[in-house]
Amino acid sequence: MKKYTMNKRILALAMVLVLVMATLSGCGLSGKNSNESVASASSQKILRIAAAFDFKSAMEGKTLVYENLVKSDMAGNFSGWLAEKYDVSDDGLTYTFHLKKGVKFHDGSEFNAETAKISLEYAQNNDANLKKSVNSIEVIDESTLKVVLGTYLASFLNTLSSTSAPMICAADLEPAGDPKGKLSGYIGTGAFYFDEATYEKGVKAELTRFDDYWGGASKLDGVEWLYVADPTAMVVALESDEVDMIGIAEHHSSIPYVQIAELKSKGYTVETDETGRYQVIEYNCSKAPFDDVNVRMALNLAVDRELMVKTLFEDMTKASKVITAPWFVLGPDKVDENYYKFDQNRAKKMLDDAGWIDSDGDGIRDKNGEKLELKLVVPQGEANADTVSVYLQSELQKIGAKIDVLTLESSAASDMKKAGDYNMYIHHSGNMPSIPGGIGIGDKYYSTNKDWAYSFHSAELDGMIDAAFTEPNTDSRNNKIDTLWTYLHAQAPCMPLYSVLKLVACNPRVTGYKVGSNMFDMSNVRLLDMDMSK
Amino acid sequence: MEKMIFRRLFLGIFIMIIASLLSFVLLYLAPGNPAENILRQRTGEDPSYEEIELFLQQKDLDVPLLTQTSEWLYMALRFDFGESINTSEPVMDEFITRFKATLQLTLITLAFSIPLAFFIGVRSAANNGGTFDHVSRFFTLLAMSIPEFWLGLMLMIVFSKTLNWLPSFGYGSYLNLIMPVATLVVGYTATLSRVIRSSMLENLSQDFITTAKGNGLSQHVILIKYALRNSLGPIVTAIGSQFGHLLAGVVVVETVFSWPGIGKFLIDAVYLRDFPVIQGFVLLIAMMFVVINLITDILYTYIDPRIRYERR
Amino acid sequence: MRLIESHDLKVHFDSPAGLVKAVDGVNFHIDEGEKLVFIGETGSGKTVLGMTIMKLLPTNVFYSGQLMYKDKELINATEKEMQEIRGKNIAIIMQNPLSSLNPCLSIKEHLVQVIVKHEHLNKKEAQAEAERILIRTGIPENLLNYYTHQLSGGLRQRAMIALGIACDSEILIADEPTKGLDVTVQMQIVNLIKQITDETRKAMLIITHDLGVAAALGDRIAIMYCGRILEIGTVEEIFGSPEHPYTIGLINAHPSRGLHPIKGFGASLIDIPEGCVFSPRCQHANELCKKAEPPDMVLSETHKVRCYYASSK
Amino acid sequence: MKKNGIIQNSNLLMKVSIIIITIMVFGVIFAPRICNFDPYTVDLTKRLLPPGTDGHIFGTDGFGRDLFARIIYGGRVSIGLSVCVVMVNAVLGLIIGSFAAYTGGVIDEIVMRIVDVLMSFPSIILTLFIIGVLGPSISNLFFALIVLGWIGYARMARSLVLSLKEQSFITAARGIGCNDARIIFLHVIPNVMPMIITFAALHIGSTILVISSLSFLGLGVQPPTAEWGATLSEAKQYLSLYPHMIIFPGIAIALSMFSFNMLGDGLRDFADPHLKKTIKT
Repeated sequence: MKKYTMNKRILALAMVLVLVMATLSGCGLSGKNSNESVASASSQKILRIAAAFDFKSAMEGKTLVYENLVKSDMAGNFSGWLAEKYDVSDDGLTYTFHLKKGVKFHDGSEFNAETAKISLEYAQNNDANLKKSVNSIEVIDESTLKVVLGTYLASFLNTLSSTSAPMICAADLEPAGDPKGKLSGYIGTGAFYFDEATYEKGVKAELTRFDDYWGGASKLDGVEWLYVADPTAMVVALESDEVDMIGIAEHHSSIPYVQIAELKSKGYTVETDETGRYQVIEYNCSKAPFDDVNVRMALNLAVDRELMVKTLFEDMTKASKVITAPWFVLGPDKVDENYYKFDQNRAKKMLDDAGWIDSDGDGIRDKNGEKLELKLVVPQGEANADTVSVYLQSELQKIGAKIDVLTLESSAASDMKKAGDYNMYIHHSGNMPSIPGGIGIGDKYYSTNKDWAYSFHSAELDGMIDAAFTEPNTDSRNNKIDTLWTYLHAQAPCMPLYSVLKLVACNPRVTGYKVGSNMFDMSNVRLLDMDMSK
Repeated sequence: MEKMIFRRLFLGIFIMIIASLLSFVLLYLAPGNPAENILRQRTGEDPSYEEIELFLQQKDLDVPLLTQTSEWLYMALRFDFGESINTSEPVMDEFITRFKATLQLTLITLAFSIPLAFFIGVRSAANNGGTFDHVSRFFTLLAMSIPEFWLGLMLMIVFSKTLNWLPSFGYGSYLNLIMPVATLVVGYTATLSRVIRSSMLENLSQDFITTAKGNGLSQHVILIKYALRNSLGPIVTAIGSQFGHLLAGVVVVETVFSWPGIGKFLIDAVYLRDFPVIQGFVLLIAMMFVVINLITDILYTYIDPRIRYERR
Repeated sequence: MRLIESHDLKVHFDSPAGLVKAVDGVNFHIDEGEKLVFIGETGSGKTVLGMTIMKLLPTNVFYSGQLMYKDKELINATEKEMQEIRGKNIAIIMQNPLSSLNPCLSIKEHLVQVIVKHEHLNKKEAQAEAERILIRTGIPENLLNYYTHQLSGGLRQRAMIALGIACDSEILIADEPTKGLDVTVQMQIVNLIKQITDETRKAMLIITHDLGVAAALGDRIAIMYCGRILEIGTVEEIFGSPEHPYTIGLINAHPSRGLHPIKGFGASLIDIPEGCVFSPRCQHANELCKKAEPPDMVLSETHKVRCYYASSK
Repeated sequence: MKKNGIIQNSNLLMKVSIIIITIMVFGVIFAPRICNFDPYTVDLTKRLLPPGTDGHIFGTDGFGRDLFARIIYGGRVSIGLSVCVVMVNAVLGLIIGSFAAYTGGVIDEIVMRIVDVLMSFPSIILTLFIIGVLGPSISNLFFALIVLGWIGYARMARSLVLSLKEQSFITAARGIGCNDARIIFLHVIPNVMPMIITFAALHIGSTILVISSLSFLGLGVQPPTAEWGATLSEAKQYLSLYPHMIIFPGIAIALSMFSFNMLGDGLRDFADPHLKKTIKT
């Protein structure tokens, strides 16, 4: 008898335990109510940003905290930042940086040549290009730093303006002051400081205004970084006023284009910035059919990118007409905009001329018994790639080419790319801060590149690239690059599709949104203001 | 009893070894590498050959996977699962933080589902063939047929977007819990109440129920003390196995409502090929399963005197 | 006083194979302190009859005729009313005690449930009462908290009997109380039932296929076949001067009489033979037997036979 | 007269579900005859049409593809794949389980330990893991769903066979000199089948759901393949402006799951001896 009641008690206990545990786990974590942040936001100007990544694993988060020696604008013109100005020697190998005075880190320590040196050494340890090229970093005086390169590095300033070369202080490293150590403290010079105590993994991070900021304190009291995994949920969060701004914290915009029109009509501010990043389809030029320039050209003419952008992307972005944005400093500004103008009849004729004819009447062209069946590799996670591949499939069918879409986990796709096991590969070109368009030495169209070994390469092009990028003189370099672009476009190494946008939507009470200098850049957030009365 | 626990624990160790081996083999076979994926996620661009080399070097990933795994196993024996390649945080810390969130969601779901499922299951078994039974069967079948992500999105549209009553994402307050829990409760209650119903029906058709009726016992006593008491074993087993699957299966809900749990994090880690996280998480989840199964088995022996006395 | 009386009682089931006429026009009565035994082969409807009195049959059943407990009509009684009668006024000892006892309750707990329900005692008193009854049925005191699966067949059957007498009902129905037991244990159980019912002068309805049990326990015997009572009479009448060929067959089939089996198989309850239901197996059957069912022939005040040729063979 | 509730109603449930499933299966088989449109033809001039316009019964999707055709053809993948997965699992589990139970001894022990191990492994995590690692494709999906899918059948078959094995007709069969394979195929499997089929019907429903959930997480079939989960996932971005895109595939999933579950439920009532009220006399 006793046994039985005991069992019953155990059972009851187990049930109660489940309930109590559930309630406790609910209570234990309910200390911070989301209403609280809404309440504090009304008295304080806290900008709530929805982000698709956790604060610590996103590059954008770092641009809120850290700053660089130099910065580039959207087109690739460089200017000083924490370095008031900089001098470059004629051979392009020696850079002298004159640092700003009175810049303070979040822990109160001074920014000077010594900390800048540590920062650059840290960057050198973490960046392949810097590691290769930088010979020495010397402290001249308190506010002057000299960097000597072993070989000319066209992308040196690009790298310095990127998140790979942030200005950090000794205490930020673990172990302290060791450039080979781990960056851990988030102690930068930016307008907001990060408080580790407010950080909840995979949930949020709070950044507070840094009052001693050299550029004058921000108009905002702080920024709240809120993790929202799903793009649909992000839009809902904006509309239900749980966040003030979406889209700013990701480099490729995750907001569905179709929802923009609705957001606009409801009075939300929607800003779209062209960052010069184009989505393109790279051809495998090492084997048939794309070893023939006519086939490449034909395909470039066969796809109506204007229509695609107008319909599938709700006219939010622009069709790309050349390989990379022409307004980049190193961009193809001399290439005819109508070079790849949509003309399916011309495309068909070019294919006919190239020997690809539909001889068996099945709607797919063939040549020497080989069908014009093309394998399009899509790395998973490539934004809008599914949409593009479906559209491409239907468009190219009209000129007699069959596309087999193969979506692969991104590194698996990359492995196929490296092995040349593809006909077409969808990806997006680089943008600032880097040399856009893949024309740098060792870049996509350079024959020694191991990642794009099957892209278009020629000895002629290698020569042109070498000539252009070892030229320290800006004007003559730009001339050489223009010829290079003309040559490259004639070879049609890829099919440019559309300009990848940075798309930011915010609550109308957030005012003064300014486009960042590149797609990672969030430093302009400090310029934002909010009207709390609305 | 002790023998059973030992047997179970032994099996559990075996399971964990298999789980580690399995994740190792799959990762070994899998194309791609963490450097490439993590760098791509960070910059949004294809990382160059040099960048990948440097990253691998920095993270000590340039040694063969077999060496990595043997080192990992040696460390895992001391409950040190290394650091995440992506976040550079100890895997154990990541797991504990995320597991707390998942466990919270799971336990609260259970706290609502179990009583509700018992109510529906017992009533519809008692009412076998009657109106309540038919209505509840219809609705439980319907509830089981609704995809969780669909339901989650619909709830979000209605309660966050249109009515603006509940937060669409976030973690930490009761309000944040309502929609994820509701999404899970629907399907889970349906499944569980059907288990309870069929288990109850099975027992209600037994001879001892006739005896109990023949003794003039009331419907209530017969249902609870006779049918339900005897059904508890299979029901507890079902709850146990469902609990395990609930723990692992909240991925969809975690994704829709941005809940910082293990499921979503593990999926991201799989995408990124964050080896230490994958191996550590798989092992720790397998361990959770072992523990849950053990608890279920122990409970079962307490519930069912037949097993209790046989094992004594 | 008349406790149970039935008039033309019919119990039919709806089944996918057709209408099962498990009990098809049965008349009998049990008086106070009287023990009536129903004997029949498997499938003769005797268990259904027992369950009918308790109203424990599944929902696909149809009743007709009359079944009275004292002056209460049982056929139309509600479940609630039946709950009060069951266990308290009419108790049952089910067959197959292993499956008929709840595996999750100790045998004492079984009794406590019943006593609490009917005797309105508190838990403690009920436990004392349960222990008293169990010990009375011969279960050793140290086994009272054991579960069914831990007990031997004989002890289980004793527990079933204890459950049957727990509330001192007026009528006890015993459904095959010796089924599946060793021969030695059978005798113990029969003696136990006899001893207990004699002490309390309880009326009983015993369902069995064992003539020995019937002779040992019964005052009167009813021979069931195909849902009908073919012959009913006192123990002396049935064993002394059996009239129905089936009764004679049954008695002759008993090992003590030299094991003479009745040829053929028990009739199906769905396709009931025309005429006398026993006619396909009866060596005396003629055209008349196969055409019309014979009426009950009254041989004495207690002895009735459903055969055209009673007393004439 | 009171009718027998259970049998009547489960027959009704089964009838309804069989009708729905038959309609779906016919729809899937004769998809080209039913649909006026091709599910893969992109027509950007006819994007996002509401249901009923220009002969598009369910309207069109973001590419101007006919939604009705995509759902009908999607059934080929969703239902077809689920049925295949379940069939392979059932056959595999049946063979392994009955073989283990029938031979017994060491083989049985080994198989059951493997089953124990796999049973106590989180199947959803493993499925996600396999597809995540191998990449999304129909064949990987198939593989991932098979790795753990057979276990349930194996366990069920084993326990059924174990109880069958003791029954006299098997002993009798052995007595007249049937060899083991013959006994398994002629006597054991036919007796195990009803329960397996019941389980399989319920399993088809849950498999449809698993596949669509995987598609939602980006781990399902590849575009432009029409599949319900994928269609639903594509429709997600149109959620508030064009709800028809999410409603129809949602209904397709729910309806098919519902009817397979209903069928399984009906079959179980039918096959399970406990629920048949046997008449004791």
